[in-house]
Amino acid sequence: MAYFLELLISGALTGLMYSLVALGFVLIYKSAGVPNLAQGALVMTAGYSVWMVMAWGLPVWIAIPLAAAIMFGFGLIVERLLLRRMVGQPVIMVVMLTLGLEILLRGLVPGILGSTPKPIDLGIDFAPIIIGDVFINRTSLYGGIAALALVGASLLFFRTRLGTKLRAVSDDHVSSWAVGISVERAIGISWGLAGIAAVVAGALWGSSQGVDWTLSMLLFPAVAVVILGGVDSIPGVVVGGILVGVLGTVIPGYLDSFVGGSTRDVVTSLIILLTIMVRPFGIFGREDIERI
Amino acid sequence: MTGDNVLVCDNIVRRFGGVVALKNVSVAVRQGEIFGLVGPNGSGKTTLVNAITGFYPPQDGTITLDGQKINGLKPFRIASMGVARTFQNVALFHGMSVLDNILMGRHIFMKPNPLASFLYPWWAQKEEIAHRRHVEEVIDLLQLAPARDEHVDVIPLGLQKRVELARALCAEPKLLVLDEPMAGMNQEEKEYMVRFILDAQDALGLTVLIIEHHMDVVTALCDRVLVLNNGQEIAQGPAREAIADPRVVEAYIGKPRNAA
Amino acid sequence: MFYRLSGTYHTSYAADRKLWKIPADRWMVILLLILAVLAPLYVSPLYLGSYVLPWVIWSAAALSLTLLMGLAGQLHFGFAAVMAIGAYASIHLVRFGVPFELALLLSGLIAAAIGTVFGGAALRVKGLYLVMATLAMQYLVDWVVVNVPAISGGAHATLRTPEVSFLFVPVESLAARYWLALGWAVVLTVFFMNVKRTSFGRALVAIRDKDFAAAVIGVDPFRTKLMAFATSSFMGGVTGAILAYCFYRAVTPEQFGFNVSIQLVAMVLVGGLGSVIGSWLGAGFVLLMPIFLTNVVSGLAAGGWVPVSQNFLSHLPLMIYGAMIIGFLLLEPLGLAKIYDNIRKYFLVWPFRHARS
Amino acid sequence: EDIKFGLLQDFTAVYTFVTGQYNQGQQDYLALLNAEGGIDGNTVTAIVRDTGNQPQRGIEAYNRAKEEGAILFDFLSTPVSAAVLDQIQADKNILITPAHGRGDASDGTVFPYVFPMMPTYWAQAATLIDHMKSTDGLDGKKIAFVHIDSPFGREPLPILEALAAEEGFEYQAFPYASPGNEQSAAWSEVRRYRPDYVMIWGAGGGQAVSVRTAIQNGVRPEQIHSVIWLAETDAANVGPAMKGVKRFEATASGTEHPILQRIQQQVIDAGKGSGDQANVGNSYYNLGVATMAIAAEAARLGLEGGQPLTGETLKAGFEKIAGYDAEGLLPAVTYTAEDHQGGGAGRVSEWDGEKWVPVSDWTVAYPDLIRRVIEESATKYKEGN
Amino acid sequence: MPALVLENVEVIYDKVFLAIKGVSLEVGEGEMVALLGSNGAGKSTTLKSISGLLGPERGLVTRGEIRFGDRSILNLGAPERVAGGLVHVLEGRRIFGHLTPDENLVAAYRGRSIARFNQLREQVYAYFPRLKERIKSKAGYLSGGEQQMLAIGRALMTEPRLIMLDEPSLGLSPLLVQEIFGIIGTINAEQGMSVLLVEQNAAATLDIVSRAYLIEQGQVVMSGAAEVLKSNPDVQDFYLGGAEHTDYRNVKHYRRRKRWLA
Ligand SMILES: Nc1ncnc2c1ncn2[C@@H]1O[C@H](COP(=O)(O)OP(=O)(O)OP(=O)(O)O)[C@@H](O)[C@H]1O
Ligand SMILES: Nc1ncnc2c1ncn2[C@@H]1O[C@H](COP(=O)(O)OP(=O)(O)OP(=O)(O)O)[C@@H](O)[C@H]1O
Ligand SMILES: [Mg+2]
Ligand SMILES: [Mg+2]
Repeated sequence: MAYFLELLISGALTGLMYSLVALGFVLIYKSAGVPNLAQGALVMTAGYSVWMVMAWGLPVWIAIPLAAAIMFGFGLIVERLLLRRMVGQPVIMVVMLTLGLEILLRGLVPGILGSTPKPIDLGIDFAPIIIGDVFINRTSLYGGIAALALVGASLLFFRTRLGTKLRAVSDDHVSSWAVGISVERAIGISWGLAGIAAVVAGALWGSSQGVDWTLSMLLFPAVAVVILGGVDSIPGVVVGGILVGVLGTVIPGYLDSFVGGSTRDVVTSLIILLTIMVRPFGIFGREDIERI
Repeated sequence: MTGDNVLVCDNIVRRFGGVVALKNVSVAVRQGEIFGLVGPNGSGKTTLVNAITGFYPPQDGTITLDGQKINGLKPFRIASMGVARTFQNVALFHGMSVLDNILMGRHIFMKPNPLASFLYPWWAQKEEIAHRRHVEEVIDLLQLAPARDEHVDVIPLGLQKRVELARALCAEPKLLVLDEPMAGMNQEEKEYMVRFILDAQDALGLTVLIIEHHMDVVTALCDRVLVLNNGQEIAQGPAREAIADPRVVEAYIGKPRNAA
Repeated sequence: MFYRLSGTYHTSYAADRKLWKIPADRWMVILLLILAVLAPLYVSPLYLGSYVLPWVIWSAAALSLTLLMGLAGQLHFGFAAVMAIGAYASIHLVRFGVPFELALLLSGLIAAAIGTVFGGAALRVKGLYLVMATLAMQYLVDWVVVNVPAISGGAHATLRTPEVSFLFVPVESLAARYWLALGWAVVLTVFFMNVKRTSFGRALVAIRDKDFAAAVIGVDPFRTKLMAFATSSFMGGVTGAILAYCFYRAVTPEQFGFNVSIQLVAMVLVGGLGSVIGSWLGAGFVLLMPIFLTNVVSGLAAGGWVPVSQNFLSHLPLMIYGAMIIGFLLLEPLGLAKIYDNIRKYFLVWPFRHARS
Repeated sequence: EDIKFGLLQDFTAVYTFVTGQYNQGQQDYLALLNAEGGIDGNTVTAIVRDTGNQPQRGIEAYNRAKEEGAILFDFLSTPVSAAVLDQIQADKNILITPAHGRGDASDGTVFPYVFPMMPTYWAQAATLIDHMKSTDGLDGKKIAFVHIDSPFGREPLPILEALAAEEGFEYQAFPYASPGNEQSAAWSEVRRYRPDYVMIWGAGGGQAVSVRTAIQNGVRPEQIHSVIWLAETDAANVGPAMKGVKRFEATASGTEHPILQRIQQQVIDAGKGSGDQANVGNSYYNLGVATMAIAAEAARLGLEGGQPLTGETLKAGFEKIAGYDAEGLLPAVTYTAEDHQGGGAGRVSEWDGEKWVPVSDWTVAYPDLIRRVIEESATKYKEGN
Repeated sequence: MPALVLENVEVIYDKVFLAIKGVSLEVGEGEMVALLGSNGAGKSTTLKSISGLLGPERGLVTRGEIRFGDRSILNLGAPERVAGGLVHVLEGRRIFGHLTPDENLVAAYRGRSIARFNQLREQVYAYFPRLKERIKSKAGYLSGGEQQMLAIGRALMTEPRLIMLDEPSLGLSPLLVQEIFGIIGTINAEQGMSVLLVEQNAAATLDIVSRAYLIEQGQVVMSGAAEVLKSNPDVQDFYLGGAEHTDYRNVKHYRRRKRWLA
């Protein structure tokens, strides 16, 4: 029972850690209407920038906001240099652009800053929190809390007028322009925000596995989260994250020793397939409006 | 001109969530007639047509085509039973040329399969060419020849609507359903379009169900009309009479602003 | 100007349906084909074996995928898994004693069957969701291959291709392997062009463009999409087998991993969706560009031209490659095929600047 | 005359955690060699290229380097090595697969041109087991084997299986999904298994996660024994908690060995180093140095067969190496026509918070068992796979 | 002083396709002007060149000059033109389907003052009381007429000095067409807003505008006061349906060519 509880809790927390990555994806989708395949690379870049800033000797509580500022600026730059020209183009082209960006970043950042894993020390205690026979990993716990906080903040943000404008942009670029919304700025802001979310994700994941390009592979679990929760749903990030994390931990926790292999990715894949078959738009996702 | 009923809708009900888009609508369209469907925006005209063509199967009521019950069938089944339609918001295949779009109308007569495309034997070629002949006839009928090789998304809306009509005609339907074929056209183009519909009806012996907001066209073209409002019938009968009904005038036509 | 549309009028429907309506195009295709067939005679083994051969095979793969992505509009991010199924199936079949020719066919059918099951599962959805469903397929197939030693070839997960001959010619020498691959790629190319001009291809495009409008003229969306998945997976499966026998000759799971799927998608997109010429150009670009850049960069480094670290140098091709993809999209979003088309159009209407004015 | 080695490695994908330092060590050693006059007057040039761990690019890079005259190749990538294996043998060129690639390639009768050069994963596992035995005995003990779920991760299983019977211990395997950045489920299970020893078998970032999660689950650092892929970068990553963790090593680390001293003087101080100075003396750097030292020795002996050096004479040179220890950097290695592993000696070292300190001598653990496994597997390969 | 001036504007799509050539027109301050023409004549293209929305369609103004007020706007981006007081109601409505009508209005409001926003919103709801009833549902599910109202209302939220409407009566019932034309007239009269109206419904349009331009195949072929145009026999034939009621069943199959004597 304690084993089950432990798997449940650590699964939920791990899932929330994935949510951190997923959140950036949703932010961009919800406000620019683009599935951002470079979100993983953004997390990697953020991880590197946290490491870089800390390597200057700055303490964590300055380093993270500073890295957040860098990444926000980076988001703005991406918009200015690249996405600005793509307004009104078919989504698949923009997706492809994000793929190109992912490749570029994966070359550029480790190329300049080095490709051996870099440490980030957030000063999180190693000793787990122990309740009964249940061990809880502190990094994941803080990650989970950070995820919930960021999700809450994002929810509030989309209530504001700026948030509404961003949602309008995701609906229709051209008509947003026609009523004077600066699509460019909206996209810039959404990338900037995704960059900030990436900093939190990059710092926490980087502190546990080291910062190198493999951080960008977090995209896949994150996208699974997003599919389950709904691509444009912020609460979906939490629910989807917890589900992916819990199922991907609890089931392998019982199954792996029988199968003799890790079944986590199998479980995740099956979750995705089932979601898509049963509820194509995820738990909270919006359905496409198609008037015939 | 009148004969048996081609299409009979009996007590159709269709809801979307809380909205009842059609409330017990009944209608019978006779062989060879042009039947108009009018009513204010959002009154359920397109929904009725969608119910007939299988997109939004009615939750209650029955639809029969030539005596066969068709509600519950998938759109492509209904299509192959002889119902063709056009859409309110032009629904052409924008990745294709005009010609290919119209050729698509012959789909129900072809049996596309990868193996045949792969080997592409001479009889398949002959078949393609035979269909092409038919298509060219329709192109001639609708005077689309100059635009034949254009990409559909660069030709003007009026032409697009005509292409859509051509695509529907190529299926040699028993019942042709037109959803606002003349929206966005000027006088001249409207006249052409009416002419085309009449010509097609003459040439192919069609039964037509048409939704239209241009009253002059409706009165000139339709034998009978059904007027819907809020998903309910408010008048039905010969065009001029139904449109003169005070309820229809109040809900739909409005008083002429300046009688001049 | 020899390369002109003017003066070429069609007097019969059959003529209008020709694949290459302009004589100059026809001649060019024939010339290219002859050059391609004779390549082993004048291309050095290095270039034939490590550039031309993989290019031909990956073009076939890109053609298979673009049938699904370009014509039918169904995104597929797990196509490498489809190819893996074909590759592994063909090897095990041959080991089982099935003649190679038949094994190729069967491996295609097996890939088609499995590919269609996953495609079918995903048919209710489009776009990103389909991407994820096919990605799940990639993971599942990967997992099975890695975790079932009987499939992957024992503890080292390496499976060597047995010696085979195709129509009594041993698939052994580089030239023989090249011709087999070229033959398959040409077959696929012709097939693809036939599909594009027949009702099957039109139905696929119709489903892609407006599924409801396709339904209303009698296209069964479900069946058509399934057929698209089946056809494309068949093509991909056989291509996977060809890749195994003609190029790698020893298969490992990494050869069909997730990043390979992504590369395939990039080939299709960079080339231009649904285009034959685009598949060839896109495959060449995505496959050869990083290699080319690596060689250029290391050449420069060897000459002492770039005084930077080894780490930076080795990442440079990745950066340039990413930047080039981005550059293409910014300058010509419709892919290499569109660039080709623009150039061609320019000559077609030369000396005029605009098509209608 | 110019001897060319193709160091066509993965700088950008899966092996980035090691390639940079490893390749730097290789290049620096070659620079030293050339600065000291080369091999009998022949200089050795490295052809360095990135393969991105893609078999396709590996094949191209191989063909190109072959064209340029390279006779020895090091891909430092299991899939690339596997993809070129057959061709390289057909071309009679040398493939070295130090610390990666297939273990059965140690059988020189089946793989005449492949040199694993150093202890295979099987030998590594055996050495670790042997060390556990030497510290506190193995009878009735429980070993948790936590590994990445891939062929590489599963490689030691037959050794564990065989030794468990022989030594009377119990073991259980705990796989985690690749790439290993998240392993909590596996370690929750490990904790409940209450192992006496833990063996971790992964690479890259996953190793730091393993150590971290192990410690978080109450495993003491001293209990943790790692495959060769655990180095200074991982220690920096995990932090002070890593003190006490043990790993297998095939070469010494640190800068106090004569070769490294000379590299420092003649290469680094002369400004001819190929990378960040701070890496000199790191485990992976020294591993790279050792591979090139052995290869150079082989080339020297091979040249006794006359100029120019070819794959075949180089192979002969390798097989003449006997008792070479690179001035103490290595255990003495001896290659024969049958044994391309070079004996399989290794040792265990421990992280003391600053550096790796050896805690055992160079030993060859369970040589008969290892040889048996190698031959069995090689026979299977010969029979068609 | 004219609010909007186009001089010799030429637009090319896709670098090759010449859509309009040398279009010149003027809209005076507070004036209501119509742009008529058959399908594909280039009306929408003209409007897009004014509002700066050609980019996404790969179109480009290659020649000519567009001035709004006293400055050239050719180099401005679309949002800046809106900020300058120019708004374009696109053909085919294109409201934000996933937003509610109210959010559509919020998204279009550019200023900061909440009071002003509420005032504008009330004004829109006063013009279009129907919208208020559907305030909660997603705009994508509104009926065609309601969406058109929302599109116009949304444009009004930007406080324009000139509003351009592209086929506002498209697909609307006769009653709604009257209503919308009435409201356009009211807006023009009450707020002194200039209006540039593209319409197919020439009869109704020429009733409310003061001047009109006739555009065919990318060129302005006729212009003048509404009355003058109305009495032109060609305009009557091709746009107004000859006399008031055409006998559709007996229209000629082939017609004489248009011959514009602009
Ligand atoms: N897919 C749908 N989901 C929810 N509601 C819908 C859907 N389709 C139509 N409706 C609702 O059903 C009602 C009838 O719509 P319908 O499109 O049939 O009107 P219409 O008579 O065709 O109007 P118009 O003349 O504007 O085309 C409207 O209130 C509309 O909002
Ligand atoms: N994106 C585009 N690419 C290429 N050609 C285009 C594009 N958009 C429009 N055209 C062409 O430009 C010409 C003018 O089109 P425009 O949309 O301005 O006409 P319109 O007068 O508004 O017609 P409608 O009444 O159909 O709305 C047409 O011939 C059309 O085919
Ligand atoms: Mg309708
Ligand atoms: Mg228009």
